Amino acid sequence: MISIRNLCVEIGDFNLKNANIDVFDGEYMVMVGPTGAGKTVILESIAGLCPLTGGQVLLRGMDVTGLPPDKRRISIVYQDHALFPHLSVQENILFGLKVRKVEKKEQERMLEKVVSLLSISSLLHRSPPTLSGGERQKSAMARALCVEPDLLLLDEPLSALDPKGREDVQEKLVNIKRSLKLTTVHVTHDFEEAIALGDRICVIGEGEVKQTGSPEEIFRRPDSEFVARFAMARNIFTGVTVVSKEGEGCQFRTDGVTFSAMEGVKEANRAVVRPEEVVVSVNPLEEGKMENVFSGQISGISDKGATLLITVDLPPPISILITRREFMHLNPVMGMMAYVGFPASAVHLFHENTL
Amino acid sequence: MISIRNLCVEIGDFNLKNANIDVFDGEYMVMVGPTGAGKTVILESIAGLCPLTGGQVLLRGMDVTGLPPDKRRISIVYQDHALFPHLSVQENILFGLKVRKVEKKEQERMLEKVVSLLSISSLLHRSPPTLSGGERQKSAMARALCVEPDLLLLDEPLSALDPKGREDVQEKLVNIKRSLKLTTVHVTHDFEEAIALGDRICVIGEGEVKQTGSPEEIFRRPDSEFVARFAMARNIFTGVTVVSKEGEGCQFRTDGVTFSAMEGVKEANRAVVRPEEVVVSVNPLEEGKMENVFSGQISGISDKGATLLITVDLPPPISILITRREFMHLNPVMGMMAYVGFPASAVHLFHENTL
Amino acid sequence: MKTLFLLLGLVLLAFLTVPVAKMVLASDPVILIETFLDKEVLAAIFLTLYAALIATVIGFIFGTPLAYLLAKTDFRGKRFVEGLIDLPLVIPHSAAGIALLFVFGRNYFMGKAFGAIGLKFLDSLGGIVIAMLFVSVPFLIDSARDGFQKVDKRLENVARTLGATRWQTFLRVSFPLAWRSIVSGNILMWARGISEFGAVIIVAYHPMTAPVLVFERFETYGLDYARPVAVILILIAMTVFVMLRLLLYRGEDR
Amino acid sequence: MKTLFLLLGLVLLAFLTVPVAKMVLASDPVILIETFLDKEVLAAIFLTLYAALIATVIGFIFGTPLAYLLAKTDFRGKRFVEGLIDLPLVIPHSAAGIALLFVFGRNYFMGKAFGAIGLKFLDSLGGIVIAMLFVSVPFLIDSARDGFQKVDKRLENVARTLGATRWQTFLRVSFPLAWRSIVSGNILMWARGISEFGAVIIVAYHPMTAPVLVFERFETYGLDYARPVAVILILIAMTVFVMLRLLLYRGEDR
Repeated sequence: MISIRNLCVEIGDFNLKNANIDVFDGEYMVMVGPTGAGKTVILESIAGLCPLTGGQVLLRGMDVTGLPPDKRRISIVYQDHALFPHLSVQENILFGLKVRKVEKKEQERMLEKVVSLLSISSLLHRSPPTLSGGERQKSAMARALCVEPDLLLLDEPLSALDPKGREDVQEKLVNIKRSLKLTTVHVTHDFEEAIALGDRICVIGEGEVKQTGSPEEIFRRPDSEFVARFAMARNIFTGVTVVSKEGEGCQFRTDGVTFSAMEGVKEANRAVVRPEEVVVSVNPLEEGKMENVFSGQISGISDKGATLLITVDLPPPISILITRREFMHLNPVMGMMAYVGFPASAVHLFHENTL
Repeated sequence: MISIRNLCVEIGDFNLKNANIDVFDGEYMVMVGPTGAGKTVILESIAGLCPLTGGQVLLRGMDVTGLPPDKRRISIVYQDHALFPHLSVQENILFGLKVRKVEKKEQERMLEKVVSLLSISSLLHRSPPTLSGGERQKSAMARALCVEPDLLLLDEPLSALDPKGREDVQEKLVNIKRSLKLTTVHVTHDFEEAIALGDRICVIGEGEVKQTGSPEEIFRRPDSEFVARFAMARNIFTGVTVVSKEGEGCQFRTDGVTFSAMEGVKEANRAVVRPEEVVVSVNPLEEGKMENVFSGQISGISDKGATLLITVDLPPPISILITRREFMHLNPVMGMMAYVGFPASAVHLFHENTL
Repeated sequence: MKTLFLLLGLVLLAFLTVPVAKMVLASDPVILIETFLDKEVLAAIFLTLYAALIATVIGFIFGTPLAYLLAKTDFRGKRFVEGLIDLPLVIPHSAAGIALLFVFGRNYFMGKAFGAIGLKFLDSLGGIVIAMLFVSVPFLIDSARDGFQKVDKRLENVARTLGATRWQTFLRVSFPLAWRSIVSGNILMWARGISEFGAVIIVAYHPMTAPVLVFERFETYGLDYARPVAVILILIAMTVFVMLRLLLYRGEDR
Repeated sequence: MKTLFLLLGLVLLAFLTVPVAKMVLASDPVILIETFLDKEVLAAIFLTLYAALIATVIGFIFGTPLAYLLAKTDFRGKRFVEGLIDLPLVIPHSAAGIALLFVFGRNYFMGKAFGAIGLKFLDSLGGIVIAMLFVSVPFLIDSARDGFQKVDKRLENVARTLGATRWQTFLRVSFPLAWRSIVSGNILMWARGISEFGAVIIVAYHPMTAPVLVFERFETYGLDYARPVAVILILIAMTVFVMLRLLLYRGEDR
């Protein structure tokens, strides 16, 4: 397990305060946050490449904070341009074994292993500047794996690639995850990527760790507005919680309407309803099937191609994500009356500190 | 109207051949293509900022190919960093009027107009390096509009912005589009952005114009594999067309299954079915409602957060886009039997040149 | 590794600074002031500063446009031209002085032409200026070129589309944005001009510039008489250089 | 605008090249060959090339580590150190020669120390080398520093995480990637060393280097006798410089 304890880093404008992150053995952790949130700096701190202003990094219980990067057995793969341009792909991959003076036979064995894992045997004698983005990324991954690290750090491994390269590299990442069970920390600004790959997700923003949990947790049970917005949970309502008498379930009152929720959260002042969990119809919805049924005027239709967002004013506006198939069936028009419904389980409450 | 006729540009590796594009007066044209497709070069050619190896640019019927950029009345807004750093925002906005020696009163009138249109009155006395990305972009747009151009060129105006800035700037773009009815060419690599903003879309790729048409056309009736892939129409089948006897409707045969389509295309050898137009169910679908009904095994489930992609092997694999709401209702499991259906109108045929 | 590198680096730094520092610090202030007030020394220093200033102004007028063209346009043989500009860095300055005399000397070509309008170069202010210009203008051109290169092409493009002519774009965008590098190039050129010796001594032994005076005193009276003049010259050159550099760097985070 | 700029630029280019070209082209090949075979000239040229080479080697050994530290580490007073390195560019070379004598002269400090082991600097090869080193090592340091700065920090980071020590990272990544700039700096330093005149003439009038010989012939016999030596010196310096530069730029698109 790798543990980051009270990590503090200050570099120029960037300032990270008291970050605590645990990554379990064999886990694939995706750290996600907006561009400029300092994700690369966190990776470099873990690898020992940038000076800490405070905190510790523990690798399998051992404090490695004072160790130089070459003694940590932590490999890093940068977003782009990180292959040695003066060496061939094969020399790049063997770099780590050569500087560690591993014997020739062992070098060959490891080379063969990573090359077949990443299917890059045809690239070995090419020079990095002649490679495509995806080929470069795979070569850099091979180089990182060749030294058999205890921890693999991936810095936006898919962001600089075109769709084709991205698909290919993503597939290789899944391969590695399945076959090596290597502890991995992958940082990205792309929430979809995090959902698709992460065993767990850690959201970074505004210089701190905002929330850590399973994709499901982050996605459906954000505990701050920042995470909710980042996870594209468009419908965030401000209001007050009224615990119902029976003790099970509770009510959330906002802007003239009241939602039924499953579980109460102490002093919750925000409710989130994900736009893809809401049903919209031009005909009245069957009561009883869903706890929350409202009607209102359609005040917005935004086309995203495969999907569309419909906004209905309850009066508080609520966005509903529908596919084009549903859209064509529904055929909504601006200003038209529409009925929306969602179960109590779709309402997630949390408490946001507002000063 | 602006017409680009047989435009050829060669700069370094980049090579654009015989591009023909027409943009009508007051139209908002979005030019979309992968990164590196040379979209910026096309804009610079239109503005007269880069030498052509062939072709003409016609502005309202007049050949402007030989005119220097300062005589064309074409404004360009670059993706980022294009404000003059040594001038305040106000000086930036007035730059064009000052060099044209427009009188002070007129300068003030125009300044007020663009400032209120973009709501940037609070920024006027700030220095560009202190602005956020969105503020910079709005200031650059104000500067471009202040000279009342005949044509506005926007180079990836939203790509460098964080989600908040992007929403703000996109709203301003819609404002400009509505209130000024200015002929605009907007280039982007983001297909969703193109769909959301474009009156028409022009797809650029592999050094040529691939297809031009309404968003609906590009999205649902691509005429090449390149455009189909770029529009994320995941299901592209290779096969042969068999025109049915009655003359209305036709059949497309691929890999053991036959699709019914609405309209035949001569020698069509590709069929596209958009993943969001397919219905998937674990129960047999009602026959007669849809022309194409199949069943097969679920061979893939890919989580994208708000939406998921389900792959069913017909035998040829077909992907279906569903929302999380539908997913929870369906509850599919890998290897399970599933039924898929889509109307004949969802099958689009085209002819792909294969050499 | 750092220790070894630091050690090697410090030895070199010491080699570069100790002689100068020792000479300056070991000088008797009274003798320095006396030397400074010596009419011959004062005249030489004034002449040096003045001639270098003229050379720099000429270099600025002719060199800035060349720097702009090298930074912003592409043409066949550009690298060749860049090589030509670095020529004075490579040519021995005494040989450069000979070459200049061969064109600007009384009996040659330009010398005759300018002689007809009363301007002579051999042993005159004019000669000092051309010698200084020849050896120090590459510093100005290189620095200004770097400055123009750093100006984003897109800023100039935007200015053009907004209606600015080439001239307006140069005056309102390129030049102001490259200003720092241009000033820095001017300072460096001036400082190099002040310190020029080899080409100047050939073209104009008289009137005597300060570096030539140092040499003359050394040759005629020996080290101890040359030293105070050398110290004063070094102090002046360094003060000007450091002051202007600080002024320029202030507020810039590099 | 372009026309005016081109005109101004061409005037300056002509000023820089015509004197040199005219002198070279107007020389009688027979006299050139005769001069070249003159024992005194040949010895001076050989001495110049040799001394500049030694200075460059010393500069490489001590200057490369300093360049690396300046490029890759941050410390208080870094800008001050950078200023110190540019000192020799600003100080008049005749004054620099005096300063060097003041430390390395027979009766001074280092002069005495080295004298004890039989190494003397005044009027000797050793003196020529330190004079050349002093005035030309900034060129090497500046160029090597730029080269190291261009090496992506992340490449060095990756090397470290793969298990390379600081030394290995320097030898296998930073140095090979900065190689071009370092070689280029060495060439420039060598060329500057060959052409040095002001500092050398003070520290070591004898044995005579080629630039000093040009001056001496000019002073003693006049322009016509100095010219062939100057031409030969210019030709040698330029040939070496151009050849090595072409070699270096080949295959690089800048």
